[in-house]
Amino acid sequence: MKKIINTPEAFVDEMIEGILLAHPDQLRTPGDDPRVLVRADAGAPGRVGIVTGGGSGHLPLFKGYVGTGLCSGVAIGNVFSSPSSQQVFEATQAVDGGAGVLYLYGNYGGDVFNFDLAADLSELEDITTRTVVGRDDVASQPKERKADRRGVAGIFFAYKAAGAAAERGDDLDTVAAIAEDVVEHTATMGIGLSPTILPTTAQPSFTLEDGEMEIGIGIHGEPGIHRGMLETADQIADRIVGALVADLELTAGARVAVLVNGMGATPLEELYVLFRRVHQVLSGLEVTIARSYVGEYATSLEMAGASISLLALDDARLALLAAPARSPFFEEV
Amino acid sequence: MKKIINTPEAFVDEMIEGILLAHPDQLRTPGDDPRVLVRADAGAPGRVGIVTGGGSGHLPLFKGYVGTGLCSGVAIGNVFSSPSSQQVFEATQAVDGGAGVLYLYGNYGGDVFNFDLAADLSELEDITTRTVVGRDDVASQPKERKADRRGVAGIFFAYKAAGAAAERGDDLDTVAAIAEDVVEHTATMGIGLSPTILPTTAQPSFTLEDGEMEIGIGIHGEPGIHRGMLETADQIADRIVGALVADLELTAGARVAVLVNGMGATPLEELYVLFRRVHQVLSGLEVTIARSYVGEYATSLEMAGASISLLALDDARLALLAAPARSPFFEEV
Amino acid sequence: MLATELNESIRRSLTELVRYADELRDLDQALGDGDLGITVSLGATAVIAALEELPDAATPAEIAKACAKAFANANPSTMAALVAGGLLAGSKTWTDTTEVDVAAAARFIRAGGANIGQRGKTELGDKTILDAIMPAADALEAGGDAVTALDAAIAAAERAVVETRGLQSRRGRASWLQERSIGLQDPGATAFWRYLQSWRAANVAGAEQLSGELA
Amino acid sequence: MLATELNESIRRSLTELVRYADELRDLDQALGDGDLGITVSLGATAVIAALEELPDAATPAEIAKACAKAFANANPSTMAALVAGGLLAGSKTWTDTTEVDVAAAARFIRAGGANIGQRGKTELGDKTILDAIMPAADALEAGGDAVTALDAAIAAAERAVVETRGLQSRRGRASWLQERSIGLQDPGATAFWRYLQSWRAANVAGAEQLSGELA
Ligand SMILES: Nc1ncnc2c1ncn2[C@@H]1O[C@H](COP(=O)(O)OP(=O)(O)O)[C@@H](O)[C@H]1O
Ligand SMILES: Nc1ncnc2c1ncn2[C@@H]1O[C@H](COP(=O)(O)OP(=O)(O)O)[C@@H](O)[C@H]1O
Ligand SMILES: [Mg+2]
Ligand SMILES: [Mg+2]
Ligand SMILES: [Mg+2]
Ligand SMILES: [Mg+2]
Repeated sequence: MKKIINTPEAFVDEMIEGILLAHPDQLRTPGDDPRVLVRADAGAPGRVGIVTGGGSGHLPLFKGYVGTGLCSGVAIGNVFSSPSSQQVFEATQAVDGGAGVLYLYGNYGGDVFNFDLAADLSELEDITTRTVVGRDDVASQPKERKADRRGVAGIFFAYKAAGAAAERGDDLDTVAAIAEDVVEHTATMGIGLSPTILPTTAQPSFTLEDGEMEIGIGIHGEPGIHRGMLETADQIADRIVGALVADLELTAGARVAVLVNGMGATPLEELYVLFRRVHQVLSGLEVTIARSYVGEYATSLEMAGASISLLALDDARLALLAAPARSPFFEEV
Repeated sequence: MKKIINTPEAFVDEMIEGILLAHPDQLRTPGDDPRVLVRADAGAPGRVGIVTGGGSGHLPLFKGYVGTGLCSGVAIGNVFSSPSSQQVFEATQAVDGGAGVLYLYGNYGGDVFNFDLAADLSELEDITTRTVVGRDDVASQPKERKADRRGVAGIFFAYKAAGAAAERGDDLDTVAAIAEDVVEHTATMGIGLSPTILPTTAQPSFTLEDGEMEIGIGIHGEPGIHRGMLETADQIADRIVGALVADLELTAGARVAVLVNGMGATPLEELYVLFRRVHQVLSGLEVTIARSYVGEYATSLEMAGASISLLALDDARLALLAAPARSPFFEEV
Repeated sequence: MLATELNESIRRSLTELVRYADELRDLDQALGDGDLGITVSLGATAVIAALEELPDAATPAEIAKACAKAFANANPSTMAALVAGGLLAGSKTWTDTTEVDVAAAARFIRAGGANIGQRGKTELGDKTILDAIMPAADALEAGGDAVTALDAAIAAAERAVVETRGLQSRRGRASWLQERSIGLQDPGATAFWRYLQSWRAANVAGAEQLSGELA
Repeated sequence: MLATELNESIRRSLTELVRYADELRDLDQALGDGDLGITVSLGATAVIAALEELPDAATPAEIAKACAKAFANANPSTMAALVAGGLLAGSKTWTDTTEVDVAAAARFIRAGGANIGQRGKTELGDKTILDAIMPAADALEAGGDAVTALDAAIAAAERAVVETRGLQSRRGRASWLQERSIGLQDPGATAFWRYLQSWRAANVAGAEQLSGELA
């Protein structure tokens, strides 16, 4: 296990310490628990708060999307583990400006149960919460069981849209409806080429033979639909875009936002080779790409692999996506 | 060799095609050669042009730093290979607005010879050029042979400062002097944990045993000063910051910009664990960090490793570093 | 059993439970991410500390709530959240309870299990902790003296745990393994069974020897 | 030799040179990045194509310039840039040359080598192409009839190439290997020597047999 760390136990807290030292003007810890971070101006009166959270090891997910026009706060778990309900609750208290708080995070059991508990705690303190979970991974469940899908990189679109809505002063129900609408219109599928080594166990998250890839992999290395021989970039893009277009029922004339996401070790160059083909395929279907994002948006430590997300756009979603945003990890001007 | 590509031969051109498709509003090819990219408004009359270039495989270096407040154009070589003099010359013609062109790139033989040839070609066309080469890798040569050092991630500071100077209308000699001044005050050192596989040869760029690291590694996997057992993040940071502080002769009261750069496969989390210690060590020396950059700025495909760069600051350098900049890969607001 | 005795009994049983941490870690390593050992050992330590802080006047319901809060935060995870939620739901059945008997225990466990099932969107046979909780609740509801009822609950839970081996995991991280989960024993169900055993070993006279064998 | 014959001779010798591409690739793989085989084969093809386009009226200097331009762009690299620069410098010594004889060739190669040394900040013994060029220029400057002078140049270059094995690389990518470069033969110097041999094989009557042996 070759990692640039001190001890597996200190890894998460030292990482957070580094983030706070690097970006003191943009992020702060509202209380004593270093696992809770909020944007510098969190709690602005009248503005809907957005709290996200989840396990560590996915940077820039989740902490990276706390900022202007994005989320207001985050609760941070151990590597690939949920934060506690108490941490989510602390974040909730810190970001609430009287207009209520949206919980927006990925659909994983541990996270769901802890956010739900936090919602109960918040209710006791008269803070209204709504919950929307990212569930964009088409490989994790068939369309009939859409509600049970895992949340992966496509949650970025929901952060961006809901964050823009909160920033312009929409009320909680509207912000939640926007997040839900974006989640509903987002589909993602990924492939994995090599595993992650968990710092605490020093075990690979999965195993693959030389020359194999896992199609439909999740961001913790969860198995997908199909394990097969590594294909070319074009074949991979064709396969994934085909699945996403079918899932979203895109037809000629549709507009989409595209996110080609690197899982950690895959070079940015390869993501652009993928994007090239995504563009070709969508053009062939007369689907217009209105916004493109290429880079690392949701990683799995040093896993090699990539995912492609599509968000079907209407004018409202497009405007929210294009709104300005700023965090230490993401900037839209 | 697990790569998301089509063929090794098509890799670079398809990657460039992807970049142009993703960012058509910010970048364009001025002529027929896809290996030459310039910013959308390149050649603005009276503005000094800045041309960079080098081998592929280092994204966001070099193409990522073409934009507002950064470089004006780039000539792109094969993976880890120089662009041609003709390509550099084409970029030069496209970005020249009558105020001359600065060549700003890393100190590698192939690049130097091709840029020098391009300077000769430009002279024949009455385009004035100046050349400043990044040479910040303290591990590549001792201080007595500073002029022979390799250029690595620290060239980012020179792009940022020279780009800001060109943007505000400084003349060629001033822009060149600023670039030279920044290069002179920049020092970098890196460590490598795992090699890159070159797409064309399918060979690893170097070999390391389990549990070993290469201290002072270059961005093509060039050997450094010392090969030893992997250390903790704090030991690595102590070692590197110690070398950089000595090289730049920083003393209490100094101000610096810090860049903690990932070489490709190393998770962002680990870079922040490093940054934490860099901050501690510099604080202990009473050196102030005025600007922090943490992320992937100069990579080596999927190499695991990281580098730390310091730029000693004065008011002028700090102001240029803080100036706004925008490219598809880097934003400073 | 009165509140102060309940407090002590829980603490004693949790001291016993941590002996199973490695077993739970290994089971969770095979089916999940291996953190259940830590969840249980940190959780037990946190609950013991919280209970030591409670005043003697604390009611059974207050004791259960203190357990919930401490367990939820010790090592956040699926089990931490579900068990904490279950404890809170159980505590609501004790609002007027001053003395905990078999019937009160049955009420508590039934309500806790129902809450877990609801929150976890889980049914019996999904290969989760629920599969051990519900048969134990059934056994306790059948009544009898405390030791007999407890032994029946332990036996029912053990049977259920063994049966999880044949099931496919339908919830949580283990469900990602799909068919590959068959043959492996559910860690959460095991944890519940081990807790009942720990209670007996720590609190029932004559059970020390049994407990010794597990070391 | 007049310009048209020069044009043809260069093309013939380059066709011959590509036979050495694998050898050069392997040498550069050991000391550098392995692209020298491609540089030479793509470069040769590009130069041949450029020379075929030239009008018969092209002067020797114009021919050399066309070679420089084509070689520089075929596969950008250290050798591509240095050799192109050397060819341009050589062409300047031919401004008034209409017929290329041994003296003209010597002039050309000396100027080309000097340019490479200057641009590459290289001295003899740095284990580069310069180590083969300069002894060949010496041999040509010693004069004699064309074939004798060429053979002397080939012999001198070969000796220099063998000697590079004992040297440590001080320039370019190979210098990164430091002491580990000792024992390996410099690819750039080898390329120059192989080019002289190719010229002889392709253009000197009776040399076909020699050339055959290399296949
Ligand atoms: N949806 C669910 N409902 C009830 N129990 C569940 C559910 N999901 C998981 N579990 C239980 O949780 C146990 C794993 O707990 P834990 O290790 O804390 O999970 P994780 O590490 O994935 O957060 C499983 O063995 C199972 O008994
Ligand atoms: N500074 C220099 N001056 C002269 N020749 C050089 C210099 N650096 C390298 N060379 C020559 O170039 C050869 C390698 O050429 P090439 O493979 O094109 O380099 P690269 O692949 O590193 O760009 C070396 O064998 C050496 O002969
Ligand atoms: Mg990465
Ligand atoms: Mg990367
Ligand atoms: Mg677990
Ligand atoms: Mg080479």
